[in-house]
Amino acid sequence: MTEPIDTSIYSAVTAAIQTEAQRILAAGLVTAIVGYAASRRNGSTQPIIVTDAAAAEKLIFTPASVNNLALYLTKAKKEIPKKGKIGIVVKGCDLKAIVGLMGEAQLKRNDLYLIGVPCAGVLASTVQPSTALTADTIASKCTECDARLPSDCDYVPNVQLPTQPQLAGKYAVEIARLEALTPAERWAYWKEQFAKCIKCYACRQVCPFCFCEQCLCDRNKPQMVDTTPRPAGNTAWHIVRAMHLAGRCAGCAECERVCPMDIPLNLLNRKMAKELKELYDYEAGFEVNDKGPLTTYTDKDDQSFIK
Amino acid sequence: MSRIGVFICHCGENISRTVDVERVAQQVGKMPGVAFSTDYKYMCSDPGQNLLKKAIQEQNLTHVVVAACSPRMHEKTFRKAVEAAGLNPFLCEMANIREHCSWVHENREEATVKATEIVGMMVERVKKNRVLPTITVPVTKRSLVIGGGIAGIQAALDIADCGHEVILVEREPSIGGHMAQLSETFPTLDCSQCIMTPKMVDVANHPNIKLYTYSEIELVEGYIGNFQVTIKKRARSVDEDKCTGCGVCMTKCPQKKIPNKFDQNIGMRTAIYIPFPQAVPNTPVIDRENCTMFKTGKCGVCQKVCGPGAVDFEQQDQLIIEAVGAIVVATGFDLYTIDEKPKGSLIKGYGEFGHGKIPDVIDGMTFERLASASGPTGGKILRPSDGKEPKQIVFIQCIGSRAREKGISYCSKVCCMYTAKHTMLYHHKVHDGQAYVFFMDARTPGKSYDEFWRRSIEEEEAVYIRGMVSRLYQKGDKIIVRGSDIAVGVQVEIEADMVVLATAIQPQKGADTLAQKLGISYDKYNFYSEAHAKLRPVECATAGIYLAGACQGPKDIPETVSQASAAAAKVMTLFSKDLLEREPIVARVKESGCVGCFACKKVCAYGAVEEKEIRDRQGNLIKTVAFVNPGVCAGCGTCQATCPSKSVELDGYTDEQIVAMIESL
Amino acid sequence: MKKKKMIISQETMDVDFVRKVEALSGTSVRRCFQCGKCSAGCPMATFMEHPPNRVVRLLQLGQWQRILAGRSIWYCASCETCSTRCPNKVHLASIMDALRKLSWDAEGASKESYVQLANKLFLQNIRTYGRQYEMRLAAVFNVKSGQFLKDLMLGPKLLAKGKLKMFHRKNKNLSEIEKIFSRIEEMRKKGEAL
Amino acid sequence: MHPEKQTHDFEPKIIAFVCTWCTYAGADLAGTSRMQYPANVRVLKFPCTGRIDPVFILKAFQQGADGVLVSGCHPGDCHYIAGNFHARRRFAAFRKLLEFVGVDLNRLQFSWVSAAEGGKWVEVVTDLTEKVRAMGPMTEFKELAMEEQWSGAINTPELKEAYSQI
Amino acid sequence: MTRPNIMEYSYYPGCSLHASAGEYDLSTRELFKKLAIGLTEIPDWFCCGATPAHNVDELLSLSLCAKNLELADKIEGDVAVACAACFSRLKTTQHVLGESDVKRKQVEKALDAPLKLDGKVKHLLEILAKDLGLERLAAAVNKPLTGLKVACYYGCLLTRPTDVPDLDCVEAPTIMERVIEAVGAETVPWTHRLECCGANFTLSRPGVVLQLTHEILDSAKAAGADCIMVGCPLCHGNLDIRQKEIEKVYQTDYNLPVFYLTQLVGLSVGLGSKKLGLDAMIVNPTPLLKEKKLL
Repeated sequence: MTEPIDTSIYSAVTAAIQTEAQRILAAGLVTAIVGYAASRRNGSTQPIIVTDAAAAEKLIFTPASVNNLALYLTKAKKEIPKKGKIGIVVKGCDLKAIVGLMGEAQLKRNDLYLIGVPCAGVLASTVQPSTALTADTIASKCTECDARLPSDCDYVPNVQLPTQPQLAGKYAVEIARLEALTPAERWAYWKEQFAKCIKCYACRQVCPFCFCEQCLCDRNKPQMVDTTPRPAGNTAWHIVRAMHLAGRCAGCAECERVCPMDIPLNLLNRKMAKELKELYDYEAGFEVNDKGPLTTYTDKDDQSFIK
Repeated sequence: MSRIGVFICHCGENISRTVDVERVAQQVGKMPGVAFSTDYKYMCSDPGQNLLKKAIQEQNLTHVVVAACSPRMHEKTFRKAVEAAGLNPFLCEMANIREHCSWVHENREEATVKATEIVGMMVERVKKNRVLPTITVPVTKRSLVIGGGIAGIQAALDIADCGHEVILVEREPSIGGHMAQLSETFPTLDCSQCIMTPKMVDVANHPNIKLYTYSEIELVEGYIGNFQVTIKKRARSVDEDKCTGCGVCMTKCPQKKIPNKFDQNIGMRTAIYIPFPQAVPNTPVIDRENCTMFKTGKCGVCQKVCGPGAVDFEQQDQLIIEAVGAIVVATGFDLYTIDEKPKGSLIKGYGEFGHGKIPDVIDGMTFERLASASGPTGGKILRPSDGKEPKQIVFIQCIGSRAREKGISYCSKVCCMYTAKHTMLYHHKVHDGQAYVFFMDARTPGKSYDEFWRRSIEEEEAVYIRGMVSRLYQKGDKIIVRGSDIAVGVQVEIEADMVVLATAIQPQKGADTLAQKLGISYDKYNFYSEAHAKLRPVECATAGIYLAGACQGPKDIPETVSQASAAAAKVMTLFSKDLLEREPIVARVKESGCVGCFACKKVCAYGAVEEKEIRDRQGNLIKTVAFVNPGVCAGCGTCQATCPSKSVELDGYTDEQIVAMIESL
Repeated sequence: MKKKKMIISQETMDVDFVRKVEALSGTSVRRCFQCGKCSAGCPMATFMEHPPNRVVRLLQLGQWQRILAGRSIWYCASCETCSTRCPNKVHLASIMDALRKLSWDAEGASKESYVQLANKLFLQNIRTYGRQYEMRLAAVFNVKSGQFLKDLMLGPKLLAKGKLKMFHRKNKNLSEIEKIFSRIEEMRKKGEAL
Repeated sequence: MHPEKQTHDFEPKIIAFVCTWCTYAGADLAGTSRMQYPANVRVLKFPCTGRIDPVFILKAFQQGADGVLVSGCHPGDCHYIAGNFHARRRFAAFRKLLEFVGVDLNRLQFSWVSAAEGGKWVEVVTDLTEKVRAMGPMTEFKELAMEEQWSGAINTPELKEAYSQI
Repeated sequence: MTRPNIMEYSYYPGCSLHASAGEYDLSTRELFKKLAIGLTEIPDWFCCGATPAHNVDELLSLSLCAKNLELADKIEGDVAVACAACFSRLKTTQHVLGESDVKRKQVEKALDAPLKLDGKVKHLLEILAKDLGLERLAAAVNKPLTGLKVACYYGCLLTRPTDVPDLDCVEAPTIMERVIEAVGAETVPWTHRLECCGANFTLSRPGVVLQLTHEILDSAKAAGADCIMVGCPLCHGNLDIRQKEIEKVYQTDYNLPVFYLTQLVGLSVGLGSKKLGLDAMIVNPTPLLKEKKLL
C-alpha cells in the first residue's frame, strides 16, 4: 500500500499563490495574507502572515502544509492587521471551517480574500515533513476528502488535479470497527485512549470552533467538568468537546494532529458528523448555513429512541 | 453562610402515613447550612404559614425549603408567605414529598429515605438561589389593529369602547374588507352590508379610533407594552380634511372603464374613485396607474371640478410613527385562483378547468358581487361573457382546498355553507333555473348550519352530487362539466351556462412579509401561528401581539367576530395595569463570556435574543454580543443548553442550582 | 352479477395484499378520500363495473377479490388522467398496474381477457425478437383470440402503404434481452421481487 | 395491607430530568392517582426539556446514577413552542456519542410523558428501574473516578518497576 | 443553414417507427438533417415495453427502459425520442428508479450492471422548441404553412404523469402549438387535445378505440381544423388508419389528414412529399396541401 500520490501540481500551485498574493497586496486589495512558508526543519512549513508584496515569494504550498490557517482569522488573530481585507490560503478542509465560522457570525465573507488550493493531500502528523506523499504517509483526513478543489473562493490556481488512487477512508474503517464492538469493549478502548490525556488543551487551542472566551470546562461555578488530568475529568472533557463540535466540525483534524498523546480525537468528531448526516442529512462546511443541525429542528425528526 | 429553614409537612396523614416526617426533619437538620428544621401537620394552613413566617424572623433565616406537596400546588402560597416575612420569594423552594413520594410508595423505610434525599436535594439547590426582583415593564395603553375587515373593526371597537386609543390601519382605500363585498350571510340570509356598514361608520366616528386607510405597516420595533410602529400612509392625492365626499370628481373623471377590484373586476370604476358607495372614509383616492393626469400630465378635470380644492396631485407618501403597547393582527384572507402559477410554486392552478380562461367560470366572491343588490348587475345573476341569465348553474366545492396535489391540504371551512347559500340566492333570483353542486363532504357544524344546508336541498331544490369534476371546457356557449356521482358509480356530464368554483381561502398576499416585520411565526401556507392551539388561540408566541380572524386560519363571520373580541379582551387585560409584572424566570447574558455566535438567537422561539454592540469610550466596536429582552423571554432555557460557553443563564434554573442538586444525590 | 354482502372484519380485510399493491405502485391507498375525480375523468369508466374510485375503495377495505374477479383493471387504458388530476397524489394508474401484476397469481382473477392475451403476446415478441413485430403480433392475436377476420380490411391497405413489414431486423444482442427476462424470473422465484 | 417490600440485592439510583409542564405534572398525577412505582427515582424539575444540557446527564452518571431518564412534553405540546424539538435533536446526537464511547444506552431512557399520562410515567420509571436493576450497577464512571491519574501508563512493567524502586 | 451540426442526439425511434410509422422515422431523419441536427440511432435498442409491459410487469418495464438508457449512454448527446409512449416510459423509469432504492436495486440485478440513468430524455418537440429554439426554427422556414389550420393532438402520454415529463404544463400544454405556429400554420383551440385515444386496446378491443377516437375526430372537425398533428405513432395509428372505419361506423365524414409533427415542420422547411413519406398516410393529404398551395 505504498502507492505514491501525485503532488506534482504543488509547484505550480505555489507559483500561482505567489503571483496572486503579490498582485492583491500590491493592488491594496488586502492588507495581509495568511499562508504557509518554509520552516527551518527540512521540508516543514509554518504559518506566515505576509503584509508586503515583496514578501509574497515566501508563500509556498507543499504536502507539509498541514495547518488549518482559519485559526489565524479568529482566535490567533493578534498578528494580523485589524483593518482591511485579509487574504488567506485555504485547502478545501480549511475552507469548511471558514464557512462554518461565517455561519456562526465569527467571520464575514466580505472581510476575506480566499485563495483556494487544489490539494492532493497532506502528510500525516506522524511522519517527517520531508517524506514523500504516499497512500501510507497521507493524513487520515485526506483519505476521506471530498473537497480537494475548494469552491467559491476568490482565486483558485488553474491547475488540473491529478486523479487519485482509491484510498480506503481510514476514519470510516475505524468507526465501523468500533461500532461492531460491544459497549464494554468500546468503553475499554476509549478508557485507554482518554487515560493518555494530559489535559494540555492543545486540541482546544488549535480548534477553529473552540472560540469561546471562557470554556465551559474552565468554569468552577459550577464545576461541570473536572479539570485535573485524571481519567474521570479527561473522559468528561472529551465527551463535552465532541458534543460541542457536533454539527460544526468539518474535519480539519487539527485536534488530532496536535495531540501530543496521539488520542484519535477526530474519530469522535467524524462519528458525530456521520450520525448527523444520517439523522438530519446535514454536512458541515459546504455552505454558509444560518442554522446548524442542533440549532434547528423539524417536526418530523427521528424520535424512534424516545418512549 | 446561609441559614436555611426546612419545614416538613404531614399533610394530615397524607405524608406522615408513609414518611417518618420527624426523622426527615431530624436528618435534614444536620445538613450544613440548615439552621432550623421542623415538621408540622398542615404547612399550607394559616397556622402553618405563620409558623414559617415566625421562624424566618426569629431564626433569621436566609432561605426556606418547604417539603410538602407538589410545587404546582402550593409554591405560590409559600413564596407569598416568605415574601410577607421579608424574604425574596425566590429564596423559597418546595420539595415534593407527597405526589412524588408518600403517595406512590408504600414501604415506610424506603419512602422516608427517599423523602430525606428529596429534601436534601432542595436544600442544596436553595443555597444557590439568588434574590430575583420581579420584572416590570411599563405599558403604553394604545393599541394597533392591522386590517380593517370585520375582525379588525370588531377588535378596534371593543378596545376603543374600553377607553383606550386604537390605531386602525387598512391597506385598501376603505375599511370593510371582504364582508363588505358579500351579498347575504349564512345561516340567516341577512344582508351583509346592512349589518356591516353601521359598524364601519362607528369606527369612523369613534373618538378613540385613529384610522389610517390606504396605509401599510412599514416597520415594527420594540416589545410587549412598548412597540414603535412605522406606518406608511400612501398618497391618496385627495386631502382628507378638505374633501366633503360630494363625489363630483368621480362623475366627471374621463377614465371610466377601469375594472373595480371591489366588484371582482366585473364592474367598472373611474380613476378617482371610492371602491363602493358606503366606503369609510368617504374620501376618493386617485389610482395613479390609470389616471390620465399622472400618465400624461394633461387632464386635471377632478381638480377643476372640486369645490373645496381637495384634489392634490403633489401629495406624497407619508411615514408616521406610532407608539403602542399591543398589536392585533387581523389581515384576513384572499381567495385562491385557478390560474396557472409560476413554475416551481408550491401552489398549483387548475389546467383541467382552463386555468381561469373560461369567462363564465367564476369564483364564489364574484358570485357574491353578482348577487349583491349594490353590485355591478344590481343583484341579477348574469353571465360575465354575454350578460345572459344562466339556467343551468354548477357549483363545485373544494377547489384548491383539500387538494394536496394543488398545494393546499386544509379544508377552507366556509365553502360548504356559502355554496348552500349561493344555491338559495340563485333559486330566489332565477326561478326557472337549476343549481347543481359537486361536493365531496358537506361540512356544516355550527349553530343552525346543517339545517341551512338541508334547506338548500329540500326546499330550494339544489341537486347535490357527491363526486368531483375532472374537466371543464367551453363548447359553444355552454361549459361542459365532466364529473362523477360516486353514489351511483357513474360519470355525469352537465352542459352548464355558468360554473361557480368554491376556491380555497388563503392568507392575504404579503402575510409572510408582515409576519417577518412583526416577528411572529406562520405556517407553510402563511397563516399566522397562535401560541397554543388549544389554550392560547388568540395570542401569538411573541408577547403583546394577538390574532383575529382568517389571518390565523379559515373562519366564518361569527367565529371571526368572537376571536376579535377575544383578542380585544387580551389587549384590555394587558392594559389593566400600568406596569406589566412577570416572574423573573428569564435568561440573562453574561457579556464577558459571550462571543456572539448567536446560537441562542437561533434556538429562541420568541425572538427574545437581540444583538447588542459593545463599544469602548471612543465608540469603537469591541464586540457584538447577545442580549435577552426580559420583556419577551418566556424562560424555557433552551438558549442556555445551546450556548457552548454557558454565557447565557436562566434565572431560577442556573447550572449552579442544577449541578448542586445532582451532586447532592 | 349478484352482489354479495360484504362481511368486514380484520380477517376479511386483506391488508397484506393491499401492502403489496402499495409497495408495487409506490402510492398510498389510504390517502384517497373518495372524491371521485378519477372516475369523472376516466375515458374508460363507462366500460368498467367498478369505476376507478371504487377500485381504490375496495382496496381500502381489503376486498381485492371483488376487483380482480371483474374486468375493470383490464379496461384501464393507462392514460394516467386519474393520476394527473388526483387531488391527493394517489397514483391510480400505478395501482392499476400493480393489480394487473398481482392478478397473475391471485385466485379467482379474471383470466380470459383479450387484453391479457395481447399483453402476453407483446411481451413474448420482445423476448423473442427484442422489438415489436406488429404484423406478427396482430396475426397471432387474431388466431389465438379466434377473430380470424378482425381488421381484415386494414391489412392489405397497410401492406400497400408499407406499414406492415413482413420481415424485420433482428437485434444482434438478443441474448441480453433473454438474460433480463430470465434474471427477473429468477428473482421472483427466490422471492427477491414481487 | 402493606405488602412486605421485595428485597433486592441491588437498588439502582435513577435520576430523572423532567420538564415542569408535562412530565412533572404527569408524575404528580401518578401521585394523586396513588399509583405505585419503585422508589429509586429522583426527579429534577426543569422549565422545559430544552433547558436540559447533555452535560447534566454526564454529570449524573459521574455522580453515581445507574440510569438516567429524560422526559418532557410530546412533540407539538411544548409550553415553549419548540423546546422539546430542540431537545429531541440534541439528545438524538448525544446518545449516539455516549454509545460510541461505550455507554450502554439501556441505561439512558428518553420519553414523552404528558400531564395526563400518570400511568405512562409509572410505566417508564418502573421499566427503567427494572432494566437497570437487571444490568447491575453502572461501574464505568465510578471506576474512572476511583482511578489515579496516568492509570493506563502505570500498568506498564517499566513504570511498575520504577515505582517500586522509589 | 451554414452552421455545422451544433446539436447531437442519440436517437431512440421505437418499434412503431420501424414498422407502421415508417414515415415518422423517415420525416424525422430528413427534417433533422435539414436542420443540421445530428441523430445517431442507438445501435441494437430494444422495445421499451410500452404500455403492455408496465401494465402487468413494472419490473420488466423498468428493466427494459433502463437497458435502453444504458445503450444510449454510449452515444454522445441527449436521447431524442419520437414516440410519446416510449418517451413517457423512459422518463417514468428515470423518475421511479431515482425515487425508489428498492426498485433500483432490483433493476440493477435484472440488468446485472450498474444503472446509467443520467442522460436527458427529450421528445422531438422539446428539441425543436427548446434546444433549437422557435426563433431558429422559424428562420429555417422557406415555405410557411400559411392558412393551414392545425388541430394539435397531444394524446394522453406526452405530458404525463405530472411529476415526470417536464415537457410542458400537464393540463394546458402549448408546445405543439408554439412549434407549428413558428412555421407559419394556424392552430385551432379545441377540447379533446389531451383525451386518450385508447391505443392500449388497438389490438384487443378495437370497439373501445373507435368510440374514443370518434370523439376526438368530432371535436377537431367541430373546431374547424383542416388536419391533425400528432407526436405519437400510436395516436396516429388510431386517428389515421382507423379514420375510414370510424366514418363508416358512425356515419360521418371527416377527411382529416393526420400528420406527424415532423412531416408538417418538414414541409415548411422545404422537404418534398417523398422525403416526408406523405404517400404512406391513409387519409390522403394531397388535396388539402394542394388547396393550401403547399405542394
